[in-house]
Amino acid sequence: MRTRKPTLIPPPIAIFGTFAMLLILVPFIGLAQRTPWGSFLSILGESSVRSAISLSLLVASVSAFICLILGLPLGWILARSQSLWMRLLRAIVLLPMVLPPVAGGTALLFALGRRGFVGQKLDEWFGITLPFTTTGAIIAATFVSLPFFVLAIETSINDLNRDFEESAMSLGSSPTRTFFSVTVPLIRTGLIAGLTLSWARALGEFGATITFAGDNPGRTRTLPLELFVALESDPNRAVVIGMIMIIISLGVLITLRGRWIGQK
Amino acid sequence: MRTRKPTLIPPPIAIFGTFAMLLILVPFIGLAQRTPWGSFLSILGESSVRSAISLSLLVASVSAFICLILGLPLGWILARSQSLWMRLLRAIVLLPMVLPPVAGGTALLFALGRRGFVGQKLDEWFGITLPFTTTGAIIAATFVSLPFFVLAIETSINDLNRDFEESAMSLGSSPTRTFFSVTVPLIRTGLIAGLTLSWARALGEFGATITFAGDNPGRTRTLPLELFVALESDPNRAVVIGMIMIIISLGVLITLRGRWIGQK
Amino acid sequence: MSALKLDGESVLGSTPLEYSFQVEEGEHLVVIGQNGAGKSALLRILAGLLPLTKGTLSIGKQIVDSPVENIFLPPHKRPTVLQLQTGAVFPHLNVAKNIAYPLRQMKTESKKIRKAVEETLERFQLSEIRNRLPHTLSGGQLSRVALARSIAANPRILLLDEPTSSIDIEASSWIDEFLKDLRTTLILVSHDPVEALVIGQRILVVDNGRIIQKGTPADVSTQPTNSWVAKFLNLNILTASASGFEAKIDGGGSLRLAEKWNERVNISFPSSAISLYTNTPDGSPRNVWEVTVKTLHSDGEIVRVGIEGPFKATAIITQESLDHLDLRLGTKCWAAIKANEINVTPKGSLG
Amino acid sequence: MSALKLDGESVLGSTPLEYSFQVEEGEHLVVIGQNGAGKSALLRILAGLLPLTKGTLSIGKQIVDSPVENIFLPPHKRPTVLQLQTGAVFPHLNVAKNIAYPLRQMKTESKKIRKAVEETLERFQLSEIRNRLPHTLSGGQLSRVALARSIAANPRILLLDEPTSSIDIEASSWIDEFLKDLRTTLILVSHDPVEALVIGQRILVVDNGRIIQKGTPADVSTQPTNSWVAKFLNLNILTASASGFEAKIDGGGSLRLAEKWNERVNISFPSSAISLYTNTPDGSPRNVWEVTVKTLHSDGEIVRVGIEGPFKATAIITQESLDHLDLRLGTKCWAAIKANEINVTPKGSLG
Amino acid sequence: SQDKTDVKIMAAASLSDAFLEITEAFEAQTGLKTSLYSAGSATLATQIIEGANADVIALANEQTMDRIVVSEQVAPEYRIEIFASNHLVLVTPLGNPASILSFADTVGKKTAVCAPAVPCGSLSYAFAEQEGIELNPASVEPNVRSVRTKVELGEVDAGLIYKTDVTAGLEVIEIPELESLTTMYPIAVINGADLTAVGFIDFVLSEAGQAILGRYGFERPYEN
Ligand SMILES: Nc1ncnc2c1ncn2[C@@H]1O[C@H](COP(=O)(O)OP(=O)(O)OP(=O)(O)O)[C@@H](O)[C@H]1O
Ligand SMILES: Nc1ncnc2c1ncn2[C@@H]1O[C@H](COP(=O)(O)OP(=O)(O)OP(=O)(O)O)[C@@H](O)[C@H]1O
Ligand SMILES: [Mg+2]
Ligand SMILES: [Mg+2]
Repeated sequence: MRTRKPTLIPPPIAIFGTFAMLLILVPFIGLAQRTPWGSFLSILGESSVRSAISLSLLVASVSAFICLILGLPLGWILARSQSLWMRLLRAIVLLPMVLPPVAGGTALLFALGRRGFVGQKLDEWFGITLPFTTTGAIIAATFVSLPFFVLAIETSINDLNRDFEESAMSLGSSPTRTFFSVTVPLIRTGLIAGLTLSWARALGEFGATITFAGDNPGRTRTLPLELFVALESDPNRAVVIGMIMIIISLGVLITLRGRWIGQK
Repeated sequence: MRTRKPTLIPPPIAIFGTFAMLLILVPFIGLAQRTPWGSFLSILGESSVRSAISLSLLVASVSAFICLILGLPLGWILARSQSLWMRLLRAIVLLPMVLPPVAGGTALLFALGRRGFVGQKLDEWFGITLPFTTTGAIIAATFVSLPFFVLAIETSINDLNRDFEESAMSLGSSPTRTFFSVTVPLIRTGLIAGLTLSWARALGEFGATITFAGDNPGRTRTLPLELFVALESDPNRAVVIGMIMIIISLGVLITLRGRWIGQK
Repeated sequence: MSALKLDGESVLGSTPLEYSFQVEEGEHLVVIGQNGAGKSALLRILAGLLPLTKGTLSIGKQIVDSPVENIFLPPHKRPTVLQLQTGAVFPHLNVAKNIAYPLRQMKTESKKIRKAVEETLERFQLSEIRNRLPHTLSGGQLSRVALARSIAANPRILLLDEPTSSIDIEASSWIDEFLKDLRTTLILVSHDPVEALVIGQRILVVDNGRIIQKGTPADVSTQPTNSWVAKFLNLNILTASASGFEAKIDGGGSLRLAEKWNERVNISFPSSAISLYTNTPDGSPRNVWEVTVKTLHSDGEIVRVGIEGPFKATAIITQESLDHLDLRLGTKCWAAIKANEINVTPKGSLG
Repeated sequence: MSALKLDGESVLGSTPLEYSFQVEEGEHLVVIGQNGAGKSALLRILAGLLPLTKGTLSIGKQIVDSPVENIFLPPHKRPTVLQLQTGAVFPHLNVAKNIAYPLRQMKTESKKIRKAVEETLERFQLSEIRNRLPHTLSGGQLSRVALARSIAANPRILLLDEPTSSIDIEASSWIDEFLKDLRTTLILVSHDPVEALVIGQRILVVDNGRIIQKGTPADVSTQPTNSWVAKFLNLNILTASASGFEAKIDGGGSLRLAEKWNERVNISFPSSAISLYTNTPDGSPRNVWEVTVKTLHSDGEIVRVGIEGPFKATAIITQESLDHLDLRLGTKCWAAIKANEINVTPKGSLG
Repeated sequence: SQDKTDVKIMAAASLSDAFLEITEAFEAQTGLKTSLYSAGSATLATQIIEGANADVIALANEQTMDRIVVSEQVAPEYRIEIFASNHLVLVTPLGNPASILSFADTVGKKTAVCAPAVPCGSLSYAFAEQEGIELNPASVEPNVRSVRTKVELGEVDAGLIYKTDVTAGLEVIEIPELESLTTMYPIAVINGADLTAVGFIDFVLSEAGQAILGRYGFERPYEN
């Protein structure tokens, strides 16, 4: 907005806000303290870790992209449709968050596994099986991160002043064009928040992935799975992998979100 | 807003939106199909399940409330502060999402456990140990769900028209009063979304809880822990517990969110 | 055939709305009325943002809204463009892109779009701020962008909701001129009497969700339904060709102006600015002409006198003056008006 | 001592701003200027929403903004209330609660708050919609709520940014009256000449982020710096006690009115409505009085004549008339104005 | 599916390191290509029951294998082999801060054990009953790993974990009675697998395979 004196943070807000920040920060300080930094570079250099990093980035990014394509329309419908059914749908959308990921992965197997009521048909008709493939890992990650994205979009659209869309339509823009040329740009902040949330959630996804997509180096073994395996055998290695995840996501989030928000 | 013809959903939006809905819905249909409904009531009647239900609701609700108290100020600070450090803090806030919950739980132990650099002091000075207590479970749940809440708030505040706050201040309202009397009511939609997300996330929390707070019936054994143990030993029982979680959360979400949104 | 015909009902919250009127092709209709009367609601109905609950709305030959027949043409398919009272300039597009927006929707060639945008920017004095985003504009600048965008859209029927309310007087006076000369069918909501009379070929008075009066400015101003309307309309408007200090009124007669003009002009002056005399007056009023009293409408203490000489006009005088001058229907007398009382605006040219 | 004194600079985007002026306790200052001139920016500086980059702003004895001294009093601690151009009525509070908002901030007793809110609702004709939420209000109703809220706040210095721009003429005319009589120090931005002259005890003309003229309406209107200002100010304003058709002007003289009044009134008429005669005229103008020419300012084709009789006024006539009447400084002549040209509004009473 | 591996092996997470080495040795010896999937035993079982396309499955307990058998996913023409065994040990954090020298010392101290529903838990509870001690753990964990984490970090004073899960961050308290309570690691061929799968099982049971398992702390089955 306009130039102004830097906002002064009122004391109560500063105190509680700092406390919140500490709650988040302190565990990571704990993690950093316990990190055997000496072995950091050698673990980072391992080819299995390298491949897990690139697989993780791929899965998280593709999954965030799918969230965008599928979640944007769904968020719009949930925000705009006034039918009573929407209340139920709105609650259902959140279910993948409520169920622990391992259980979510099991549900995915029940539906999309080779014996699942949808997976069966996929296999019969198209010869597609999803478990144990990168596609499966992406589906698992998308399943758990879609709710965040949809809710972020729904919220932003709910808060939108309808004047702009009404004007656009009166100026001759069809509902679809209005959606892309007015609604989407105006909910930009919410969209970025949704993308960030779903990307971050997908990056950290473990339970549903291991259950639905299994653990296969190079295809489904993302960093969280690598971390899990390490937890079983070599906790120090696990800590290093955790630090790697943290550093990567900090890097990505600072660069991209900083840029997006900065452009505003 | 104003009365109008029910919004027509443009076809491409309807198609993609339906697809998104299916991606979320289908696994739950799979789950429902496999549920041994015959044993549903008997499992629901078990005292351990009952106590897990009430503990889960307690932990999720208290944790959502803490998110509100801590996350609201933090979201405000992140949205309003223009310092360069904010870019880093904004990324850090998301870290609990990025790290798989088990790793997050380990980090919590490193910091707040009996030997953790903060936990040690808590133990020495106040005789407080957090692991194996309900407080510990609440902390674990809050740790993993705070990012959603903070991001929802930050986004809403970013989108807020500053005219209202500026007017409030010019009308004699201090920054703190303005925050509570103008900012908070105006970001109501985002606030509710944030509460919903963090409540749902806390309800489904498993990894960080088991790692940090352990599994102690009546104190830390929430539904996801009950479900996980069942998954290891008796999958049918696990499916029933999953259904219980789904039904409870649908009930809560439909009732509360429906009411909140309806009031608008 | 009328350009637009509405005879229907709707409701806004708990306010019932009921309108019945029509607009001819190319006609300029001005909607006036108190705050909350239902002016904006009327435009929303026409644009398709507020559906009818009863009755019919047709645009040209086409029925566009009729609940009985289950017809409802959505806003983007109607040949109307509604400029909302808030302007609704898109916050994510700069000034030039806002203006280009409606043209983009019509699949106009990009070259033509560029040209049209350029012209519009020029016309509305927005060239300097063409690349600025809306949040960096002043209130009046925003209003100009909104209006420029509506004009650039060039629809068959233009619906404007108080477009000049925060525009400065100089700009709003040429904008009014511009709108007056627009050949598009225009429905304009206004709180400004001068604007209403300059632009309005017909006036629609709305109150309480209903139309309480409709007619030409002359009709409405000589027989206003209530004091609010009477107060609103207190102007005479003429068109003329000016050369030097003289303006030749279309249809006959001429008036002396305070400044030199050499073009087609619009002339306006308050009805109350006309003085009536029984003998030729001598003084600063430069314009004196002979008239016959054609109508007399008394409203308690003031009287609206319809006078006809080389051209028609309405004079407002007190009952006392009327008695003193002993005016009756058919009385011949002198009308006078000072050159400075005459407001002149060029016709056709802008800025 | 002045109520407010500003001598400083700031910047909005790339527009440099520089203002220097002061306002006396209880004075009413009207800020006029073209769109984008920097009127809103000026109010934002005064309210503390836009800090100075140079110079000093003091309110009463207190320096409230001075970058050199590193003083900056935040908005809520200043005895000012700024009504933004957008109104900014809180969307989550109903009409009554919006109006109560500033009173709540002052820890007024809730009984007193209730009473003040009740009065304000009544005065601004908002009682019927007191429980409605802003999104169910019309544009003009919103403006009324915004103004009602600012008035209820009752600050030491009231800053209003085009408060009546979407309010209907009847309401805006009594609102102007109300503001005129307000004893609070008032700084008002307006595009409406009548409003500016009714309310403004002094006029500040802003252009391009600077003050290009300041002075009393009389000063500014007799010697406008440019044609924009000249066009803007074309009114005489007087106060009087009316009884029946006669208004006794404060300070001497009287004018005949078109309607009966029996109270203290404000009287306004366009400068161009005054006709000057060398001999007593006979006709519908009910008001004729003898005057002496005191000032003469020619602006090409029109002349502003400062006349003094029982009261002072400005007449605008053409150069041609001037030559014809052979007016010079000191010439005695007759001034005439029709009763209908005189705009009368009651002083003090409302609605 | 169209992947080119000859043997797809699923192994419980606790076996993953040992099996990685075994598969490498197997590939070296036979020239066949293998791929290894690991997850918790229960997860693997669910995956198999839901039709996962695997040839061999090696689990950390027999109960879970029973689920697969019940679902008729195991090739009936081949026996389910027990290829390794494991037993519990009592561990304390480094330095043994609670000075625990015997199982009886854990009474009144903070302990962590596996939940009775999972194999390591049923062993723990069976042992406690055998010793006549009532377990009153601070936490009943769903798996060995989380018991270990709690002991390592000193959240509890002692815990019962598998011998193979002991790390350098723990102290082991020698309790001979524990060695008799073992858990068995079964391996089986899944329906539809070809003979190479049997070959892999044979390799695991061979001297070379057993040597690798031994290096990771697993004991040979029925050794005692
Ligand atoms: N955030 C900003 N960034 C850049 N320029 C700005 C910004 N805000 C306002 N301006 C410019 O500053 C100048 C003064 O703006 P201001 O709002 O004070 O105008 P104004 O006199 O109130 O005009 P109006 O009558 O249209 O309301 C304008 O030219 C405007 O475009
Ligand atoms: N959503 C709504 N719910 C209830 N009442 C509404 C709603 N929107 C508008 N109204 C009411 O409908 C009436 C007509 O509103 P409208 O906006 O058409 O007024 P208007 O004539 O444009 O007034 P203005 O001159 O103030 O803009 C008003 O009384 C208003 O309060
Ligand atoms: Mg309106
Ligand atoms: Mg302004």
